[in-house]
Amino acid sequence: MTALDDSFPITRRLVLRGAGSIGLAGLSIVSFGTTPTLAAANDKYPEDAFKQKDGKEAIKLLYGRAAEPSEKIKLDAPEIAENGAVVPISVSTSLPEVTSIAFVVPENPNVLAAYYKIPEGTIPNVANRLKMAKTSNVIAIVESGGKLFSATKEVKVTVGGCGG
Amino acid sequence: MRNVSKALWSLVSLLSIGNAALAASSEADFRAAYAAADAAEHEAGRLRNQWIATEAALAEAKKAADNRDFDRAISAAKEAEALAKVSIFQATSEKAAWKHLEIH
Amino acid sequence: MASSIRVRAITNGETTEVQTLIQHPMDSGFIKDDKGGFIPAHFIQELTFEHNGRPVFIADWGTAVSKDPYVKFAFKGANKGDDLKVSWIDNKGATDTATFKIQ
Amino acid sequence: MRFWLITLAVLALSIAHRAGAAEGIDPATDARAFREYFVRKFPNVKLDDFANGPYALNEDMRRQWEEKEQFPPYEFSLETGKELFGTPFANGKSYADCFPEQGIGIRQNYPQFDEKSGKVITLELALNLCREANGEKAISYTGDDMAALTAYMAFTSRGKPFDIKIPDDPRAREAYEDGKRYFYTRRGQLNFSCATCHVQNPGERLRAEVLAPALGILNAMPIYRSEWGNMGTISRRFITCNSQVRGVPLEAQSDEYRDLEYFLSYVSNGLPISGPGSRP
Repeated sequence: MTALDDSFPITRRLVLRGAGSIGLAGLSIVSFGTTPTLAAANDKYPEDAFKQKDGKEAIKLLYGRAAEPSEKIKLDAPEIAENGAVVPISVSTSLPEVTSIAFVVPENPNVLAAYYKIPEGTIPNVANRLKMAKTSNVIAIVESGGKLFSATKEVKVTVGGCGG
Repeated sequence: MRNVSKALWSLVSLLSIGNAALAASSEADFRAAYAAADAAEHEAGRLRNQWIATEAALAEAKKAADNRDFDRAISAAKEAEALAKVSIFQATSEKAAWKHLEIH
Repeated sequence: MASSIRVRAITNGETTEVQTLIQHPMDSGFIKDDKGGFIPAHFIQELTFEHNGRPVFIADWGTAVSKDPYVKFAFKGANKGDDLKVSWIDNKGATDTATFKIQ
Repeated sequence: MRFWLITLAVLALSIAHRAGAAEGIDPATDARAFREYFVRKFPNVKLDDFANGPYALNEDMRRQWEEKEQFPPYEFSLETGKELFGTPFANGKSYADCFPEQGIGIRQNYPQFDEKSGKVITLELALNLCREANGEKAISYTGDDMAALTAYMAFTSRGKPFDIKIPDDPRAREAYEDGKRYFYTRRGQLNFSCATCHVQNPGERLRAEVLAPALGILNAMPIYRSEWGNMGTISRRFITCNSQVRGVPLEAQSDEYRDLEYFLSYVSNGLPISGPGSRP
């Protein structure tokens, strides 16, 4: 398994976060297995990755390696989510041979939000609506030609109030 | 929002001065305090302007009384009365004051 | 019972754009109910789209996908009138399947 | 803090203030002034666009909304509404029999002033009156079925301008005036009126949310709120508004809420029905 690349800023941030989130993980109501499985390699639902509290671990469980930022990924997300319950987020990319696209929200209780397998003939362009517990980066991970690339955007999330 | 509550609390405590009874309070004292609060809240209801906080304080008073903690029950009832009185004041003054906000 | 799946699949001759909305609570397990207990997690885990028996899109979802989830994608090689089969399974084992005509 | 202090001062000062004898009630002039206020406040917003609430005022939110409108989350409720609307009662009649035009494309005419009862009849109320007239139990004004029914009826009226009539009847003018008074009256522990949020501060963020302008605010009803995770009626929205300013809400379809709906709908006359809507 390839080691995570510490020069990748998101990864580094997630590593730091990981140390701080141990307490939170301990409190969480779901337990998760620790055996890393390369979920992306087979067709099974990547259960362990979806239970991860740490972005680095989730990506590692999914792919077994880290991603590097790419300008060929266009991540579209609002600056301020009108409501954290429904945040429209989409990604498109000009990268070749895309086989999967994933969305990671490091500040969510479970950091991996969605993982899309892109068979040949399907265009690497996905739009979905995600929940965000609080202000966080959103990371799109694109698997292209066997390599991992990412794009990151911060989305501000504030609490609800007298509005509408 | 916290500041708003703080300002309101000082107003409420102004209106509820005198509730710091030193001796342990009796059930009769509670009944009197609760009846006064209930009457004020009833009036606020007639004016269609009850406050959630008043209802909560009334419920707290009742609960404390059920637990025979009359000190707490009386203090909650006094607080409810004070809140109800502010809401009555609000409703009464707004009978004329609403016009200031109107678009002309 | 009406299907939980709504699909709009429209082709321009070359690519087919697929939009899907599914009726599902997508409970995360992190939200408390009125009584203060946690509402158990209940969410779709896998959503599959098949065109002529071939998977064209597979969504693996966690608890962070919004209630009544929506997803949009596009693929090549379909014709007007072709079938698009959509099915999902959630973490409690419930499933639903529906077939739609590409327009 | 400053706001509250000013508020207290206003409260204190206003004891001394007494409005003169009831001036003539002139809804048409009111409505013109109401509209002009918002048009002047938001010169770049097209008049009809006020029916889209906060999305008319904030570009980032508008993009999120437009994305959601591609396949709106209220789609399921809308279908339920259509189904409920078309399902006959036990006596074989249906909602369509209670309304002009079989109930299709008429939402913009509600609320109406009913000269017989001397009261305002909202669409929600009319639906329950219809049920009761046909031997069915009334349904909850804040529940999903009422939201779905009104969503369907609004949908069939999309684009039709609000056309609320105030007949030449002193009781109708009074109902309108009472609604107006309710709208501007400060209430609840926060000492907010409806106007505090929706006249003085539309477009501003109150905590998370961009406040909708009062002009056109009911055109989008009922609304699917992300905060609720489902569709809610006008009754439900009024009730939550009152709770949000820490007041005890009135009963759904109380005289006050009916009059409030009458006032708010009347001053939005001419703006298109855009409901069902979606809001944060």
